[in-house]
Amino acid sequence: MSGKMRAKQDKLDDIIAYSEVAVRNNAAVVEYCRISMAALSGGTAGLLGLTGFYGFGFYIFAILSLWGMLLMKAGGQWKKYFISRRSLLTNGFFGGLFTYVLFWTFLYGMVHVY
Amino acid sequence: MCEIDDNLNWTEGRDILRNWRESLERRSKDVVEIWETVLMYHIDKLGNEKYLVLEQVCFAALDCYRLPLAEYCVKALMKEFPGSSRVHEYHAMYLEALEMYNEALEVLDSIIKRDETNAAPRKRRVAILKACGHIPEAIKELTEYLKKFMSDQEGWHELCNLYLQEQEYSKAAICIEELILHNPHNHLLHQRYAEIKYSQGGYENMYIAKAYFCQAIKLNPNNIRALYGLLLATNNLALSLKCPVSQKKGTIKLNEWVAGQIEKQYKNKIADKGNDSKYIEGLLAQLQLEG
Amino acid sequence: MTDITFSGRAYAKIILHAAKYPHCAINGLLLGKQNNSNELQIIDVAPLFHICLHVTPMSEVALTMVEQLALNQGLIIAGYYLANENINDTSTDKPAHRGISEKIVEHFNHALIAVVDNKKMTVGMNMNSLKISQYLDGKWKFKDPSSINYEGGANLLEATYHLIRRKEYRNLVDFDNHLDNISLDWQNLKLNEKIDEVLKNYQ
Amino acid sequence: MAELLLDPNIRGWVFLPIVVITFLVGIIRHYVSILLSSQKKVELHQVQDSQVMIRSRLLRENGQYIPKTAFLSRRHFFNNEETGYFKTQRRAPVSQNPVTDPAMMTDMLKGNVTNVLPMVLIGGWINWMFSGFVTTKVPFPLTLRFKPMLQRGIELVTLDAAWVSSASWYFLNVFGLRSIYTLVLGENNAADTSRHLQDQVSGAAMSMPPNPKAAFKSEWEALEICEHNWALNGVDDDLLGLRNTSDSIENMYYQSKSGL
Repeated sequence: MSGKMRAKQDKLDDIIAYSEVAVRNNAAVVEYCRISMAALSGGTAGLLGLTGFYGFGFYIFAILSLWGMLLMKAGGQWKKYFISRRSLLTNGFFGGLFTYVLFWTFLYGMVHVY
Repeated sequence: MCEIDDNLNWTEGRDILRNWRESLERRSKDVVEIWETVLMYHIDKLGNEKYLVLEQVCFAALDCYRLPLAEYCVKALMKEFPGSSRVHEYHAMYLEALEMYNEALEVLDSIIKRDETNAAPRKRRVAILKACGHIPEAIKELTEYLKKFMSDQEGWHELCNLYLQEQEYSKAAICIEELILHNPHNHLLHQRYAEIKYSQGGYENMYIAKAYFCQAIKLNPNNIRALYGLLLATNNLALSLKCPVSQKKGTIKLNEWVAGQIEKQYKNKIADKGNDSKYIEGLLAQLQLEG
Repeated sequence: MTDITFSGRAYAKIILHAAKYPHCAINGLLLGKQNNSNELQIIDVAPLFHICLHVTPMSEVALTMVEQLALNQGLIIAGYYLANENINDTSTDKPAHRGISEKIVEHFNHALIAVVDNKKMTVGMNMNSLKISQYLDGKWKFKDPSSINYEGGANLLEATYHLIRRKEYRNLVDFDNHLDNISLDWQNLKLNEKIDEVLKNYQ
Repeated sequence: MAELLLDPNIRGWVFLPIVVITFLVGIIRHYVSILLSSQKKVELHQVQDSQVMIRSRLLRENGQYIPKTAFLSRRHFFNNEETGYFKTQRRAPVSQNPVTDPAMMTDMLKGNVTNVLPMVLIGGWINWMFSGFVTTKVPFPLTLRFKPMLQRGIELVTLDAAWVSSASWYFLNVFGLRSIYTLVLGENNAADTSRHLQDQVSGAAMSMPPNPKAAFKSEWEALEICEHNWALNGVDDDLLGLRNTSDSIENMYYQSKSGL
């Protein structure tokens, strides 16, 4: 399927038109998921009492699994929804990290420090 | 069309209206119906959304010529926001519905005076002229408007329709060009442009029409209007005396191709080959060239 | 002086078409039969457009298709009907209509133009809302409403009212609908049956 | 290093209150800024200018989709030496000096009131109210460099860098909660939608070039060098070449929203 589509697009001088509204909407939805994911995984890491590199590893794991889930949801036609697969993974990495660290620290402090 | 449930409660009604508001769906009849069956009795439970709903209902009521309802909405809004130009605009529209055009124009002028950059009342002025049947004046007003608000797509579209009513094809084409600049990947615009060029007639225009029909088909292979249009355009081109021999062959080939496409479309869509397809075949036979 | 008769089906379909698109102009073709030289019967109509009446390509396609259909049924394209966008407007000489009606006259020189008088389209449907002119001696002449026969008379109005009440206009398919989705049937065979049934009940 | 044991009362009276206070202050700030935001007064010719800019940019970008004559006549309208829009319209540069423009002053003031002031005030108050507490510990090791950042208000040389003081905890919250606000306030927000609608009414394009003269000049230059290659050349051959594949139902116009 994708091969056929590619071939067709080559013939059409690669005209791919993106609907700007839809692209923005998709980005907003993904951003929403990412923030939620960062907060939730941060909370989990704090509750589990992960420290040091385990905690950061958990963040990487969370981000990767979110990426996987997004791609699974989009199915084979991820091209229809997103412009690039990699930017889906890397965008907002550090913004999410901040939220993650905050929640991690918060729950870790609540449960394990006192 | 989803039918409206008879016994929906007010939260559901509110959510439906909110949905339509956000997706800019008009559905005036349904809006009025929802208002009258449920929301009317729960207006105070809506909180801040009350005014948005009132606005929506007001618009819908004007659409359906439910003047008492529209009056009620305008009054309620006016009471809450006496200074808002948006509400005054609804007031003007209500006057319009009563066919009190001069009064409506006065209200609109006062809004424009207060905020010169407000585009909506200027457009309403055009609408009033159109409602009075003064198409040339409406065109003049709209061009004045577009000189100031040059990237208003809605305005260009309306201007195109007005020019078409006056049969001024070349000017209408300019308006569609403007819209194509905004949305170069909208196949409907390409198709409309081609149709206008086709109506204009002449070899040059027919050639352009052919190209734009092709583009519309390229953007959406299922656009049946464009397929038919291309069929007619190639037919005309090939029969034209001005057509150079070198191009004739390609045109005929395109004509054959598009005839095949149309047939395919009908075969795909119509399962039982009723007598409908017979007429299509007749049409194709009449329009297709001998290759 | 020719006698003009409108069948109930033709009248009902024109009104339904106008009722389906209250916000825009519509047009369509009258299909009829000329028995002897002075009797013209309008049997059926073919609803055409509502989106953009002013460009020609699709009208050409539609005219060719309708002609084929008419030939098959032994009818001729006997005229043109329209409803203007503006509620007060019953003029027939808009440029958009002129072109197509002249085309019809070329083939049938006693062609009719029927205008829906928007003001008379009331909920009760208690008035006949068609205004008809005929092409005679190179000019469009307005016909006196009393000189036109409608099959069914007052019952026809009743029947149309009933059809509109049942929201039957939602099932009407014009040529524009057909072009949007070619699996829709612009000949309205199913709707014809329903209309005939209703008309029979009101006889 | 010996493990530090904190009094659970610190948790109840310092650690949690700081989180709650920062969060609520953020939300209040959001609504106050909505309350204070004023419709910017725009001159008619500014709107006109911005729309002209949009139009000429679109002409440059999508000009290849319209026939050459149409493109040239449009460029003529903008760029013609005697009558072109960019040549004849003379605009005085909009004053950017906040002192001379009272509207600008109030805008700046409002920005300060909603953004900077609460930060400083609440920060100062928290510093005064909860000063000197060690509130929590970050669950990862940090180098000594972070000590001044995380242990503001506590001057203990021997304390491990991972411990966080109350003032620093506040700042951590301020930065970390930002994305949470978008999560909380971006959803089904009545105040948001109404503001959105108001924007729609008063003209779509509000972004004005600060200096129309310079903007016109650069746009004029860009348009002048813009070439026209009709994109529809050979589109019919494309179609014929596509004979095999074009029956598949595919729209080039990706409009579908993701169903996430």
